[in-house]
Amino acid sequence: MAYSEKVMDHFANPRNVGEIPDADGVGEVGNPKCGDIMRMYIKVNGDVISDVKFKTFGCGAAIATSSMATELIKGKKIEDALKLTNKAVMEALDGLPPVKVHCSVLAEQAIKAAVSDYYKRKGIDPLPIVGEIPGCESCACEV
Amino acid sequence: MAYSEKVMDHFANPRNVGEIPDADGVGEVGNPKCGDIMRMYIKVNGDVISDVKFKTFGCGAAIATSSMATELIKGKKIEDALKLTNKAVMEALDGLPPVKVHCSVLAEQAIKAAVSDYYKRKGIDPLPIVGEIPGCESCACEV
Amino acid sequence: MGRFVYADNAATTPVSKAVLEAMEPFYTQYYGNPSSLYSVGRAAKKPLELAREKVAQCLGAKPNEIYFTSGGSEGDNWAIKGVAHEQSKKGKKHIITSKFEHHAVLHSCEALEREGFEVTYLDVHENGLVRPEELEAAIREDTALVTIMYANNEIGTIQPIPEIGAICKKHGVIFHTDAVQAVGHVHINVKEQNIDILSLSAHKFHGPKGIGAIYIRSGIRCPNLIDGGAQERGRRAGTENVASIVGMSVALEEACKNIDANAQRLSKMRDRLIDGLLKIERSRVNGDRVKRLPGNVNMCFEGIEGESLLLSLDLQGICVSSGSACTSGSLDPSHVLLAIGLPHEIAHGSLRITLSDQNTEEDIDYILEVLPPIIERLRSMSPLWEE
Amino acid sequence: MGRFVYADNAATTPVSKAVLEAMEPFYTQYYGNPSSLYSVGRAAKKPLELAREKVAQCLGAKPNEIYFTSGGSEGDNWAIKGVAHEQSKKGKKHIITSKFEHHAVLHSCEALEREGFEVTYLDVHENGLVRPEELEAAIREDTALVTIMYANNEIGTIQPIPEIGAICKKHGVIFHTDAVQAVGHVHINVKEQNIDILSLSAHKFHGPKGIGAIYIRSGIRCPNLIDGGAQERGRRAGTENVASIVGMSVALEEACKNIDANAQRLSKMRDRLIDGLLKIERSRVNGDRVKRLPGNVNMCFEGIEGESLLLSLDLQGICVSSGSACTSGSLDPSHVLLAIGLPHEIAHGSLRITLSDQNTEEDIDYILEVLPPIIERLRSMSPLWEE
Ligand SMILES: Cc1ncc(COP(=O)(O)O)c(C=O)c1O
Ligand SMILES: Cc1ncc(COP(=O)(O)O)c(C=O)c1O
Ligand code: FES
Ligand code: FES
Repeated sequence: MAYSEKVMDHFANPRNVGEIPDADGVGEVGNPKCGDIMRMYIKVNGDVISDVKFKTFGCGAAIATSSMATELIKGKKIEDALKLTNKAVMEALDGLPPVKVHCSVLAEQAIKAAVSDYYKRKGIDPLPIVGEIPGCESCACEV
Repeated sequence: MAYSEKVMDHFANPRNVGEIPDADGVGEVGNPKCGDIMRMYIKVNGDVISDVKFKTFGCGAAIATSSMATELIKGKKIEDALKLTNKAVMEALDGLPPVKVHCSVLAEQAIKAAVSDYYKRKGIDPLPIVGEIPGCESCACEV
Repeated sequence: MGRFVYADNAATTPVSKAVLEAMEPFYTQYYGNPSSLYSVGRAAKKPLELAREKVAQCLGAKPNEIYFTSGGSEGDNWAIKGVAHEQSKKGKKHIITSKFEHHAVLHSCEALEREGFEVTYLDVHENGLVRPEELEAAIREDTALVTIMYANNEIGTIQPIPEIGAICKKHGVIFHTDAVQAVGHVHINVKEQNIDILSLSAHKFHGPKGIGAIYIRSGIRCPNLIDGGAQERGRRAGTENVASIVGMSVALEEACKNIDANAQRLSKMRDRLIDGLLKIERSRVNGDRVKRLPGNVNMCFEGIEGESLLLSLDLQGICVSSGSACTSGSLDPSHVLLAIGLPHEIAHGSLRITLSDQNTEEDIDYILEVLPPIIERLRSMSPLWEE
Repeated sequence: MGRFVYADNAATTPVSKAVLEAMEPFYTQYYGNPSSLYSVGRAAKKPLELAREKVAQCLGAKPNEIYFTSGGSEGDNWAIKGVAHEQSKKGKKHIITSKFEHHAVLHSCEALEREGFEVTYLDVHENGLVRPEELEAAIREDTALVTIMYANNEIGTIQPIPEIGAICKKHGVIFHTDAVQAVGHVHINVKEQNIDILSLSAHKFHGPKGIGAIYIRSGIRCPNLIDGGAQERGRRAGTENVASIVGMSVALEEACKNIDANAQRLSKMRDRLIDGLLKIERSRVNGDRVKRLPGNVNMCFEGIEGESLLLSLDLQGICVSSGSACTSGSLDPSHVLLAIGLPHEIAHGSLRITLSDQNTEEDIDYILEVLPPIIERLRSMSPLWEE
């Protein structure tokens, strides 16, 4: 198992780390038991994600995928952000070791969770827009 | 498994190799199937073994023990020659590897067989003097 | 990057110069097959038997009780599966081990469970120590084998081996110990400590990888794991890895010669490191602080995850581990830390620093300088950390 | 003593300079555990995977079908015992092998017989070759495994592997071959030849001792022999012997690169040696003269015993063997020579000369000069020899 240079760069110098105290949506996925938690904060301006920040407890890949995912959706329309797949995150990072694929899934889900929260706060049912966000059961690990 | 210098010396320069055409006694022990045959020729003068020669088909230890055994009995009285044990042959050779102990047994037996033959030719029953000479069944090898 | 500090000596160690020099002639000069009768064969056979004597001496065993293996895993598999299969002929199909053995032991036990053996996994409690009285209570009529590691590879706790040996002897049960982490680091005497079978691996004491040995008390039946040629008195087939065997024996001799001096020096360094790191808030030491290997530091820092910690340290030139090397790549937290009762989220944040005689006080200074700010930074990024 | 000629390359080979140089950095520089994430660990992991690719390429396999072992014996045990145990779950408890396999195969089969498996030992006839039609006839509904060596280690005969592979494929039986003597010496392609499992050992082609590899076709179930850590994708536990693995891959690459040139040169030397020695009266070649390894000479000389022959040659600086290295110390004549129908007394008088690319025409001259008088001398001392 070895990380790409891109992964190491995003791990060593993660972009968009932190909190947004007055966030419009906050999503948290993962489980401390499996050793990964991502929390994402978004600020929405119209239909655009004007700012995004994250806090992650997890391995190098978890931190790097969080960082890359925030980069990829920052300034994007919500509908485009929702199209971001874990595959796109992985590709942007020049790949991940097989055991670490789930981290990129987590990043994808964290964004969706934050957007869901945003809609909920606005009184809109997120389900038809964002879809189901699978829990930890989607990964192989036994919690 | 390694041979002592003495063994290698007696293997490389065996003493008393050959035949005695007019031998007074000839004994052969061993079995081609197990890879060792010793044939010993003795010349007897009074009660003394005045000459001895051997021919051996066998491993390095078989040749060396044949050589050493002939050295040890040459010029000895028959009764002393019969007292020669395989242990004495081994000791004179500074030891043998465990799997090669049977070769020294063979040398002891070859002498006894030659002496038996000598008595038989003289019309004397060798059994009370020389004793039983065990055959190949005394060694571990399956023939 | 300033300094380079290798402090993962429980994972593996560099081969020392003396060891490498001892090995080299066997590749190109005395390359003969030690079973061969001619000169270059004999030239390989003698050092092989000398190496066996050295290893035996370091363990208090007889040379003919030592068999060379390809490492600790092979030794553990051979001992456990071999004894179990042999004893099962007498209807004994129960094995006692502990919850935090190395996977070479645990997975061997699991393989036997699939064959119908029953395994008792002893608790190791909060301090990471098996309790002899609990072991004794677990022994049954049909117990075939007790296998308890000498020292744990993650938290370094040293088990009460002489007590366990005495109990096994009293009950007539065969006792195997995986001493991979202990050999060369603590005093071992298989006779005095009533050990029947012991496995060791060279690369944990500056020997090469891929070579080890097993001590099997004479008279103990333990059928072969690897059948074939007549090497190792017919009990372990395969052309002998003479170079590595000689290397191992030189490394072990060196380690045993300096065992007390090394232990004293390392445990001082270890304690200074632990005390220094304990100043970090919400940190803890894992495993008994006294009954532990001289070079072992194992700590947890709440709110952070181990891999990101070790990657951060690597970026600063420090090589350490989180969990054990052979399970990295796994997502599960260390079974060792769970066994001593840590909750999952804390077990994920563990760090193992293992020192060898090649480490210096300056290495400790450097770790103590570099580690706290890394933890602070990772905690600042962690959603689990709220000050 | 004039010359020194090492001509027992089937027993083992010297490690080449290039191989040793490739190994050294992994002892003192890239010594990290390849499972470790930090720099010195990664520095060991990459060459490990590169070595796997090289080995795979030489066999026509995929890298993820290669697992590193401690040598040929381990590979044979793993393949045979593993497949047998797996297949027995489906009630298949019959194994087909030949009468003259290496002991690593034969003794593995015998261990299985003691567990209740049934083994058919195919005849190898006077020329030392298994007959495909006899193999096919031996296959039954409950055949779990066919294991036939690629080339014999004593008499060097090369078995009809592609034919055997095709038959096994047709009948859906798993086919293992012990290719320890063949790899690096003859062209092997596991896919084209329908080989499911193949074991090899590095020290037969100028690699180090104590390291080998096994190819297991993806999809073939072969449970672990050595359980434990997650190395080798969970199928062979133990910290990887990186130095030796890299050494093996370099040696194999070298051997395969020169395979045709070496084969051509060696078989010419071999034939000259055989023809020269056949001039000795009552001598014979053992095994097919055409379907044999390029460097293998195996002959019997009536009236003399093998060990005294090889000791005499050793005194003249020539290293050769009688029987195989791993059975020396045994008093029984070679099971291989008995299998091709030689009577015991002749089988005792065998001589194996095995050449490698490091041998020269001068070596052949020297053997041809030295050997005949030795035979004459031994015969003159032999009670079995009457002219
Ligand atoms: C045909 C054959 N199989 C297996 C082996 C065993 O290999 P190793 O000694 O590397 O275990 C050998 C040689 O020793 C051999 O010649
Ligand atoms: C306690 C323990 N047992 C067994 C092993 C396995 O040893 P090896 O990797 O040499 O097979 C290790 C280390 O890897 C260990 O630490
Ligand atoms: S959230 Fe990390 S594996 Fe389940
Ligand atoms: S005569 Fe040699 S072993 Fe029987």
